[in-house]
This record gives sequence, C-alpha cells and structure tokens, in this order.
Amino acid sequence: MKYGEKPQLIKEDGTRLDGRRPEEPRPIHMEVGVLENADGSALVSFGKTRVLAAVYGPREPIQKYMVLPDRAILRVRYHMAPFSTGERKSPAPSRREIELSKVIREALEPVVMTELYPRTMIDLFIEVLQADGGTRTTGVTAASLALADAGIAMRDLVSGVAIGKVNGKLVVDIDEVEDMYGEADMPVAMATRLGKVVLLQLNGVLSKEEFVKAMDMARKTLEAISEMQRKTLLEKYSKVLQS
Amino acid sequence: MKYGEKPQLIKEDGTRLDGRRPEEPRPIHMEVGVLENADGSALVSFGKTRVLAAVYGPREPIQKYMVLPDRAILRVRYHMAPFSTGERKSPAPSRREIELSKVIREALEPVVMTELYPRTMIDLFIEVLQADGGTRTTGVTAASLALADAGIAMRDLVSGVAIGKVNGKLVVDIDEVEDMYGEADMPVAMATRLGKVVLLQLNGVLSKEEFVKAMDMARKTLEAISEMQRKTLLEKYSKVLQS
Amino acid sequence: MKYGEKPQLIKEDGTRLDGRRPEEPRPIHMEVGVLENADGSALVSFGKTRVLAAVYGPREPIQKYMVLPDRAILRVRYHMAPFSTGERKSPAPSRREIELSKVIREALEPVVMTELYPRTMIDLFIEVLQADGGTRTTGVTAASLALADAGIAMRDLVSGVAIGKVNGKLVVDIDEVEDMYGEADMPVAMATRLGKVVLLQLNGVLSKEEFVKAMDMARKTLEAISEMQRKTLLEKYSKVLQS
Amino acid sequence: MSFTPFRIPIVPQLKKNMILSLIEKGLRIDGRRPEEPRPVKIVTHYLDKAEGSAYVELGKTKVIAGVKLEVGEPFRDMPDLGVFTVHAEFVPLASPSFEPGPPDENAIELSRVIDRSYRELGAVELEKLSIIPGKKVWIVWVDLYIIDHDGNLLDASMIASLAALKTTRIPGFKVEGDNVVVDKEATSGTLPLKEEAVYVHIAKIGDHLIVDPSLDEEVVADSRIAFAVSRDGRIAGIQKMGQGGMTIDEINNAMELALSVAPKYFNAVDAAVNNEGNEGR
Amino acid sequence: MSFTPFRIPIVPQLKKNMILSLIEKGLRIDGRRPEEPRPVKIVTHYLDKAEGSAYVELGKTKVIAGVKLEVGEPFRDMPDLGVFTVHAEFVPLASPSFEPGPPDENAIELSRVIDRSYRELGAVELEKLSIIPGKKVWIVWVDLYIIDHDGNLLDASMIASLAALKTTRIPGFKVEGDNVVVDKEATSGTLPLKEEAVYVHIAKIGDHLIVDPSLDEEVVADSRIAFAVSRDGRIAGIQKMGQGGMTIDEINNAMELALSVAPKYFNAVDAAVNNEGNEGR
Amino acid sequence: MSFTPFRIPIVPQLKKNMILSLIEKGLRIDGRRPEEPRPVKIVTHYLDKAEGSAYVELGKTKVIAGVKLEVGEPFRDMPDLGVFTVHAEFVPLASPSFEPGPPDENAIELSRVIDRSYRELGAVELEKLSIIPGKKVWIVWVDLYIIDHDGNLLDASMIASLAALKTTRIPGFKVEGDNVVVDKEATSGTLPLKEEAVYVHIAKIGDHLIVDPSLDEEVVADSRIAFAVSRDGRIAGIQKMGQGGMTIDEINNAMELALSVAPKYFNAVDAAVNNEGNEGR
Repeated sequence: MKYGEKPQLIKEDGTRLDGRRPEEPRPIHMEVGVLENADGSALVSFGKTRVLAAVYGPREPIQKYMVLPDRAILRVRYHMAPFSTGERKSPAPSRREIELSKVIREALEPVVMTELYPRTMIDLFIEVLQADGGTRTTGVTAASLALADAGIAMRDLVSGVAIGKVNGKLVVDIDEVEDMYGEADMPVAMATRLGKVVLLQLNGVLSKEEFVKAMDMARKTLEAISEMQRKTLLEKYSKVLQS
Repeated sequence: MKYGEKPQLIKEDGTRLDGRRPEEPRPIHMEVGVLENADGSALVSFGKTRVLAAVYGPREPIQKYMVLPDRAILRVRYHMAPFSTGERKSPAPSRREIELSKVIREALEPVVMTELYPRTMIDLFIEVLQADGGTRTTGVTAASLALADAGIAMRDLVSGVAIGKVNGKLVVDIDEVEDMYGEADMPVAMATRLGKVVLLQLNGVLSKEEFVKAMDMARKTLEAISEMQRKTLLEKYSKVLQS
Repeated sequence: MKYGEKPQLIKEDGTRLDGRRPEEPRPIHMEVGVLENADGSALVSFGKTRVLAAVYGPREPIQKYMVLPDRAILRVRYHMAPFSTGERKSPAPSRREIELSKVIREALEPVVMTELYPRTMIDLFIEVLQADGGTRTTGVTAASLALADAGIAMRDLVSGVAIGKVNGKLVVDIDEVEDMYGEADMPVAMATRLGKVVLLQLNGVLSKEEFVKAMDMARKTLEAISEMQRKTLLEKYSKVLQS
Repeated sequence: MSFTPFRIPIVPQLKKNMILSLIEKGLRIDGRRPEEPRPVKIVTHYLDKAEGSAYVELGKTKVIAGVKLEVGEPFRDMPDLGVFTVHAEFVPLASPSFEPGPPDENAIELSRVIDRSYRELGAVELEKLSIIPGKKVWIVWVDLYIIDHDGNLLDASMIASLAALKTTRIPGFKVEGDNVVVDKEATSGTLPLKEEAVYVHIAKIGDHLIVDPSLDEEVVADSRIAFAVSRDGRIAGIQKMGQGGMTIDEINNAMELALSVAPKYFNAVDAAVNNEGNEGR
Repeated sequence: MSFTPFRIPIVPQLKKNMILSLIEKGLRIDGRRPEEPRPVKIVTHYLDKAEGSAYVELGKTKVIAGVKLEVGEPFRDMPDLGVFTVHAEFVPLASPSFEPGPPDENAIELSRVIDRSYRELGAVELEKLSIIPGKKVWIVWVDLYIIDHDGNLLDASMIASLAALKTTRIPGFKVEGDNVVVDKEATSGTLPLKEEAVYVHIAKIGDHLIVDPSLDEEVVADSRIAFAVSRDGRIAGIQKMGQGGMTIDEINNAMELALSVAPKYFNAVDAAVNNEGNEGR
Repeated sequence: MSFTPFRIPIVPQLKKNMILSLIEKGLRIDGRRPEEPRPVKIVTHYLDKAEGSAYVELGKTKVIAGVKLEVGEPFRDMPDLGVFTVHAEFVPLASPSFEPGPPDENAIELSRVIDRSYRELGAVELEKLSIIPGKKVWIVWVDLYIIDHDGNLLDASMIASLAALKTTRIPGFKVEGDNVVVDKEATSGTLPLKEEAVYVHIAKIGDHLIVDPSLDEEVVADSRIAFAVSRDGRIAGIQKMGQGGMTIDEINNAMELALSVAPKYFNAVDAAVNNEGNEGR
C-alpha cells in the first residue's frame, strides 16, 4: 500500500488535504440508543468512518463451559459490512478482523466491572458501516458508549483516536488517504479519567521523540472525545427523564 | 439460465417435447422399504428424476440441547449426489440445498405428529440420485413415504409436484428442459386429505389468473399422487402380512 | 508422480543412489524428552526425514462425551509443517494427513494399555519437520518413544520402516526419490517383541513372492530399530538416575 | 440441514392470548388493521462508499442495503451479461436470537427469495452491464444488513434493496486493452432497471390473514406466505414459510391482499427516491 | 486428527458370543463358510446422467458408484495426462452411526485406498484422456455413495467403481481453438482401462480369518486387512485396519485367502458388464 | 470474535505471591534482573528443505522459523513486487493449552504483528524479488512454529524469523517465456534485506516493568507491551496486549527499556548468523 505515487498530504499552509490542522480531528458524531432490540447501542462517526455498536447482556453464555466463576466474560466481534469498503469486503471474518476483535476486547476489559456479573457473558457487536480510516478507534469509542447505554457498570469510558505521521508531520485522526500514503498509523485508546492507555498499536516507523509527542497529542484529543461521550450520554438520560 | 436460444416447448398439436399433454405428469414410480438400516425409506422417481429418502427415529438428539419438551424436532437434509446433475455437483452443501432443506422440513411439520414423541429427534435424509426437474417435490413425496414406512404417526401424507409455465401455457410436472427454458416453475406440495398446501414457491412470473389456475392443476395432480402413495404403502403392508 | 523420466535408482554395483545397500536403512537418530511442556516427547530422524512427537495425558477429554468408561481414548494428529516439503504445504489438514492420523492411531492402539486409564484421553501430536520419505513410519516410531517418555504403560514399543521396490529390487527404508520413481512403497510398523504387525499399507504393485520377502525384510529391520529405541530410552533414564 | 427451531423467541402467554383474541375482532395489538402495513421510512444515499444504498425502517425493523459495483468476469455460459448477486447477513446486533457466523437457513432463504424475484423479472438489464463482451462485466453486489429485527424482514429487505438499486450509479471507467480502469469518483450512468417488485408478507393467525406481521405476530402465526408483486400487478415470486399449512382459498385470499398492499410500498419507495431523504408511507 | 471410536455400534453380548463360538467351529452366524463372500448383485447403467454407473449389493451392503467425465485442466506437472479422482460419501441414510457433514476419516481412507490401487496399477490410461495437450484433459470423477452399511464397504465400493468404470462412455466433443465443446448426447468411445483390481477384505476374529465380514463381524473383529488383487494375481494395494495387530503368518494367510477369493468378485463384475443387469455371484 | 480467556493456565497462589513479592524487591523468580532477557540460543540452517531456517530457544521457549521461496503471481496493485507473508502456528505439542485447529486470535495476532514490522520498515526488498515484471515474482513464506511455550513467543518468533531471513538463499531459476523453472539445488543469491528489527516484550507487574516475561510472569502480569526496534533505534511497531491499562509514563519507560535491550537480541542474531550454530546471548 505504501508503493506508487504519493500525494502531497500536507499543503504549503500546513493544513491537510481536507483542510484540517494537524491536531484537528474530523467532525465527530455520536448517538446512543439507536437500536430497539439491543440492551445498549451507539452510532459513532469520525468523518466518513461510521460504526454501529450494540451490547447484549449480561446474559447466559451460549455454551455452559464459557464462564468464569468470579466475573463476566466479554465477547467482542469487530466486523466490517461488505459495503463498508472501496472494494466489497467478503463477509467471512478476515485475519485483520480477528486481531482487532481481540485488541478491542482487551481495551474494554480494564473498564468493564465484570466482577459484578459473575458467570455471565457480555456480548459486544461492532459493525463498521463505512470505513475511511480509524475504524478500530471509532469502534472502541462506540463500544464504550453502547456499554454505558446498556447500563453496565464501568470504571471509565474508553475513547479512541489514531495519530498518524504524514509527510514527516504528526497529525491527529488520520483518514484513509493519510493512512495509505502516510508513514505511520498509531491507534490509541484511553480511559482518560483513569489516565490509562488501553489500546496501543503502531503500524509504521517513529523516532523515540516522535512517539512521545504522538502519545501526548493522543491524550489531548482523547480527553476532548471523552467529554463528547459524556455529553452524549447525559443528553439521552435527560431526554429519558423529560419524557 | 433463461438466456440464449429457446426451444419450442409446446408442439403444434399441443403436446410437450416428450409427448405429454399439458396436465400429464411424467411416469411416476414409488417403492418403500428399500433400505435395511433406516427405520423407513422410499425411492420415488418422476421420469428421470430419482430421489431416495430415509428416516431414522424418533431417537435421541445428537446434542442434548437440541430438544423440545413437548414434541420431537425434525431434522431434514436435502442433498444432491455428485453424479445426479449434468455437471458434477460438489458434495458440500450449496445455498440452494440449505434453502430446500428448510422448505421441505416446513412442508412436513404440519403432518408429522411430533407431539407424540417429545424430547426426541426425527431424522429425514433425502438424497437426489438423479436430477431432471422437480427434485424438491419428488423429495417431499419420498420423504412422506419414508416417514410412513418408519411407522411415524402422521395426520396425512404429503405429495408434491411442480407446475410450470412454458411457451405461455401452464403444464404439470415440468422437467429440466421445461424448467430451464420456461417462464415459471411453481413447486407445490399438499396434504391433500387435510386440504392444506404445505409447500409453495414460485420462480418466475404469473398473472393472478394463471396463479389461480395453476393451483387448481396442482391440487388435481396431487390428489392422484396421494392415491399412488397410499397404494404403495398398502402393497408393502399386505406383502408383510402375507409373509 | 510415476510419470516422466525415471532415474536409475540401483547402480551397477547393486547400491542405491545414496550409496546404501538394499537392506540398509538411512542413518537413524533418536532423542527423547526434547520438549519441556509435553508429558513425553521424541525427535526421530531417518536420513533427512525428521519428526517430532509429543504426548499429553492421560488427561481430561476436551469434550465430556469423548470418553470410554473402561479405557482411555487416543487422539492422534499427524501433521506436516509448512516448511517440511519441497513446495510449501498449506497448514490446513489434507486428506492424506487425515488418513495417516487414523493409520498411526490404529498402530498404537494395540500397545498402549488404555485400560489402565479409563475415562481419560491420551493426546499424541506428531509434527513432520522435514519430509524426505517414510514420514509415517518415522512418525509412529517417534510416537511410541514419546508415549514411553511420558511414562504411559505399554505392552511393547512400535517401530516403523518403509520397504520399497525400485528398479525391480526390494529395498529397505526408501527415501523420497526412491518413493517417487520406484514401483512400490510398503510402510510397515510392528510391535516386534509381541511379533505383531500394527501398520501395513501398500502403494504400488508386488507379486506374492515379493510381498512375502518384503515382510521379512521389514521384520529384520524393525527388530534393529526397536533395539535402538530401547537404548535411547535407557540412556535417558540412566542420565536421569545419575543427575 | 434444517432443524425444527428449538430456541424459539418466547412471546409471553398473556400477550399471545391478547394477539389471538384481538385478531378474532379484526384488530391487532399495535392498533393496526389486518391489511395495514407498518409505517415505512426510507433514507436513500445512506452510505458514501457504496454505489447505491438505503436505510429502511418498517415499524421497528431496520435494514441497510448497500449496492457495490465491481468489474469482474462473466459466467462462462452467459458471457455477455453482468452478474447480479444478493447476500443477506443477520448480524448479531439485530436480535438476541442471532448468533455470529455464516448465514443460517433464514438468511440464505431471504437472500435467495429476493434474488429470484429480480432475476425472474429480468429486473436489472444485465445485458447492459457487459463492458468487454465475454471478458469483463459489472458485478452487482446487493448486501442486506438486518440491524434491528421486529418481524417481516422480507418486505423491509426488498424495499431496501429496491430503493438502493434505484439510486445506484455506475462508476466511471475506461477500457484499456483487456483491462478496465474504474474511477469511483466519476459516474457513467445509473443502474438500468426495467422491472421492479416488492414483497408483501402475510401471516395467518387462526383463520385470519394479516399483512406485515411484527415479530410477536410471526412467532404466534400458524403459517406465513409472501408474494412478490410487480409494478403491473403480476406475481413475480412466492415463498410459503412457517410450520403450518394453508388452504388454497386462504392462499388466494392472501394473494389478493398482497396485490392490494403492494402499491403502498411502491409509493413509499417512489417518494424516497424522488425526494431524497423523505419519509413516506 | 483421529480419535479412538467412542460411539461404537453395539453388538449384543449374546450375538457376540454366538459369533465367537461359531467361528471356533469354522462357522459363521449367517451360515457362510470363513472363506465365503456374500452374494454380489450388480446393476450397471444404473444412472442416466452419469457417464458410467453401477449399483452394487454385497449381502445387505449397498453402494452406488457414479462416474462423471468433465473437461478440465491437467495438473501442471503432468500436462498430458487426464485426471482421475475417487471420492466417497458415507451419507447418513446408510447407517444410524453416519452423521451428515464432510467425509470423516473412514470415508477419506476408503476413497484414498481405492484411488491408490487404480493409480498404482495405471488402470485408467490417463495418457489417452488428453484432449489438447497441456491445456485440456478429461477429468474422471468416481463418486461412491454408500446407501446401506452392513459391513465391508471397501470390497463393495471397489466392485461398484470397477463395474462403473468398465461401462463408462466418453461423451462426444469438438475442439474449437482452445475450447472443447462437449456433447453429452453423443459418445466418442469407452473409458480406456488397461488394468483392473478388486479388494478382498479379511477379518481376524480370535485366531480365525474370515472373508467379507458383515458389520457385526467387523465390530467384533480383532483386526482387519484388505488386499487389492489384480486380474493377474498381483497385489496392488494393502490396507491394514482396526485396532489389533496380526502376526506375519496371519498376514500371509490372509493374502492367500484374498488371492483365492478375488476371481469370484471379478466373475461377478464380468457377468454384470457382459450381460447388463444380471445378478452374479 | 474474541472472548475473555476462560481457560487460563493457572499459576499456583504460592508461586504467584512469590513472583509479586520478589518483584517488589527488583528480583525475579528465575534469578533475572527486571531488564534482563533470558539466554538466547540460535541454530541457523536448521532445516534442509527450507530456503532459510532457524531454531531458537529463548529460555525454555522454543520456536522454529522456516522460510520457503516459491514462484507465484504478484498482487494486481503491486505488479513489480515480491510477496511477503508471515504465518504462525501454535501447534498443540507446544503447550497443554494449545488445541489443534486453525490459528486462533493469539497466533493470528503474533503473525500480523511480526509481518507489519517487516512490511513497514520495507525490510525485505520486494522490488528485487520480481522475476517477470507483472507476471512472476518470488513469494516469501515465513512460517513460525512454536514448539515449546514458556512465555514471550513474540520476541522468540521475531528473532527466529530474522535469523531465518538473514540466512535465506534464493534458489536458482531460469525464465522460459512466461514460465520460471526453479532449480532448488542451485542458488542465485541471498534474500535482500535492507532493514532489520527485533521485538522487545515488556510486562507490567504491580508497578514494575520486566523484560522478556516467562509464561508464569505473563499470566500474573497486569498488562504487557512490545516494541519493535530497528537497528538504528527507531520504533517500528508496537502492540499493547493483555487486559490491563498502562499510564503514558509507564509506556514511555517501557519504550526506553525496549530500546536498551534490543541490541542484545541483535547481537545474538549476528553471532549465530556469522558463526553458524553458535550460541549467543
């Protein structure tokens, strides 16, 4: 993917192809309670990337042996809709989706208070409706909203964003074009109030100094995203209270 | 399949390619008790279409959770032998076979007195040995004979036939060539004594009037087929009694 | 594989391509206890053919219904590493691997005293690291060493070797080239002290007389291999006693 | 292989009794008349990365349809025709009874039933989707994504697929020798559709026929049947479903009902397509 | 992966004792002598849609063999040879212990054992099945369908495959450039078979060897072995099966038995092939 | 789909307490210092049938890497580049908790994490692996075989893959028209590697960071993170693993640790490669 002709991703005025400043995320939209059947749900978009998450549970596990005596087990599926990508994606789970399901599950384990729901299973289904870069971080953000919407006890929300390096510069919330032609893609998710990084990957190459700076950019962005998540949940609850 | 040059399916004298009149089914052959191990079995052919059906059960379900407290569950597999078709068929179940297994199961549910066999499973295996049109209706006819042969209590037998529209005319029991080049294929199965349609599909396009007429043709044919099924069973029982 | 130009496999002086006499096996190397986690393990090579075997158990079966009330069940997997063959082998189990897993399991059933371990499972995993002919016989030899290394009670060891017919002559322990261009490959495994043949297959064509002679060649070779196996085990135990 | 469903969604006895006793009076639990479908909401151009798309609500049932066009090879026996494929996923976020995994018999049946109606009608003009005869054609992928299941997935999915197909654009492309270079930013036309159909799904409860059953009604129903109805009122597909039988009279009545309801669905699609984003009924 | 069978068909203790005590006297439960196979019934041309076919009964064991010929591409390393494939399905209607699903180790073993004998004998003249050298060849699919299992599936399947192959016709065809147009209505010859073999399956019960074990005898047997025997009395394949060992003497005796029984199977095949529909022994 | 592990290898409470209390004093249960990896043993040219191979022990963890080169077709969008693939199998002989079957999420994660580092660094000069531009290229298969699992499979696998790639030879070949004839007996050069990296895996236990966790330490750890470090000290890949979070400070400290440990791994690889069969540390 890194081969072929490379477009100029940072313009002369320092802005990006879509006009954003380096530290500026795409327009973010969040909505909770969008589905009827699920116990909790959320629809989150970062620019054109759009992800739907739903929670079922705590409920009985599908197989009796899939339990832990002292807490709930999480079951997470990150899945891309066939129409979400440029070329149609086969609906069978790819190796990439299997890895990301694990990475997202591990990002949520530290915040879900599974110890309150022993011998149960909490199901989290993430469907990428449209993929334009940052689907895993959008997914983890939606997932934590859906968990909260389902009323599952949590220590903190989880917020995600990808930091990139494009044309030698660190930028926040890279989109698909920046990911394809850039030098690095570093998805980060944090439980910002706990001050904990819960997801961190790097595809690409960074110097030590760049890495430290990128982590700092991530933290700042994630604190703002976390605020948006809280507001989204508050709005829904106040609506519920009003009705 | 509907593309390319279309042969004349109805000749000037009103008969079909193989000489049949519009309302005339192909030669039908039925035999029950053809297998040793199965609890019940039947071999049925409509012209060159030949289908073998076998029943095992009521028996313990393969998995303990596959039970209903108040009745038996049916498990039906419609499967085509690799040598049954013009081009060799891969033995892995196709989407078509999965759909037809469901449709045939649903056709048998209303007649099998499953409430007499709670917590058990009744297995019905249908193997298409030769496919020349009408395999699902031949299959459901064979299946209901095999169930009767297994001594499973039934409200009625099920009889099937496909009505077709070829060269603008409605015809009974279409074969493969008529299906391929015709305008419509409407498989119907009925429990004729109960007066109930238990399987109905339409591939193709019919006017309202054609549909009503086609259903009537189906009914008449199925009443005759049902009689043949009864005779076939009677013959076997009288043989058993004689021996 | 038998088509194309055929090299001269037996030279004028009666020796084979690699200089061996007809009744001479390749250099054989055996080692036990090569793995830490497994309850028993062995690495065996016949020339360039190299096979690793490991035993876990007796242990609880993975599925509760996989038990026999009066003895252990054996579970055997013969598997080839992707890098073991000339062309990379896909890691998914081939039909050949499925057959050989069965054949090897059946070769071990008569010697493992499964009746001492009722309601348990004994797992035997065989990995072909390098395939140069005779992998199943090398595998069964390694497997029986690994079982002994795991301290599982056995009536006898099992030893394996393939007899071949190349350029019209019977030879012991054929390698890949001899297998590819030869007329017959007959893998044999015996519990030599019990005098029992526990694995026997023939790919190729032999006269009655050749068959009788080949079985005799197999027996002689296997008696020697069995001795090597015993020495290998003894050496390990004496080391253990010394340490 | 098909099994009698043994993990059936349970409708509480009280609700079941209420459905049945209301039906006897010609009434339904959500206030509808027997022949009345639920409100239809359609959003077209719902997705940016698909060549056509629609989001449909039929009552509380929600379906997304995405249409993708890709250049590929024709089938050997139909070298000059484009390829048309319908695929449905019952993703597990739609219902507590859906499990992740490959499509089950219900999802396969749904997609095949929809596929057949389009195919038998010759709805998509596949002969216009040939690019290099015998070598390159457009492959039309219709992907149906059920995201909330409150019954009657078939009517909702068919409406979604139709709204998506009607708003599908063909990407720009250039033929270079035996290769086709696609430019998804450009458009070379709209998908040629010459026929259209909707499905009308009817449930039989006791001796009564009702249109567009909700999930509770489906579970309680004795039998069900769906008719595909074309713009000009022909029957372009039938699928009987469920575990009970129907008399020929009941089936004929169901057909008449289907013919009378179909225009409502067509109107909803037309309103949405002509008036992007509109909510119709 | 292979497991010790843990769902074994159960032979009632009484019957088991009877089998064992009869064997001691050189007798068998169904009245046969130890070296006596069950009656063989063969119907060739059993199917219309296959290029070759046979229905075989060996006692109560019933097998259908279908041979299909299709035009395909040769293997890269054998560009001028046709392709020959044996595939067996143990369909669940044949036995209460067969489950639907992909072939298990027994079905795979059966088809591979049969495949090997034909292949090692060079039975089918694959060099005559090349159509356009390096590009198009005939692919011969031999599909074995076990429909009733009363033991010794191997001998029955081998007989069925042989009778089917011997009556297989090659469809008519025309070469047009790099394409081959097949006309299944016409015939361009019979399948060229230059060698033939049958399998003879022998079970060891106690110290006794018996030919063609029935299912009950198979279950009770200590060990089993099968020899493929060619027309000219050579051994063209061996497979030892089951969980017990055999001495070399026992194996040599089994081989002699196999050589003596094989002609009976060949005779049955010949009678059926020469005399379509005949029942031989 | 990913599940919270519910069959966790159990570390006895006594051992767990000991690990934790030693860590508080800056000590480890096997006597290592926190920043000290286990001894590395590397055997290159371990296999004859692979174009490159290495056997690696990292403490008691044992991994085999095999590199195979095959001629194949390039990806359509990268017609002039060779293809590079990493595949890991956690074969069941390596651990009582590994089951036979297709790679699970841990094996897939491992292979993808390793694959990404090589890919992002442009380590293998894929442009030099084109044979017939647009038509034939070398496909490089790196297969990782875990045969004994005592923790930190990632560092051990990365070292094994690096040692194998550094000793991989390209077979001899001849281009004949559009075909490539390979001669595995001959050699036409070594695999062109322009960048290299090792992974350093760090576990957090309580408030302490330790390098190269053993299996017991992994199970007890609160969280884990691995950094790929290039020869010139850049970060060429990161993967956070496990169920706990880490502060940014902890992550920065872990990164510093990784940078300081990486040269030890590179030295071990260099010693083995320069001095076939040597044991380094």
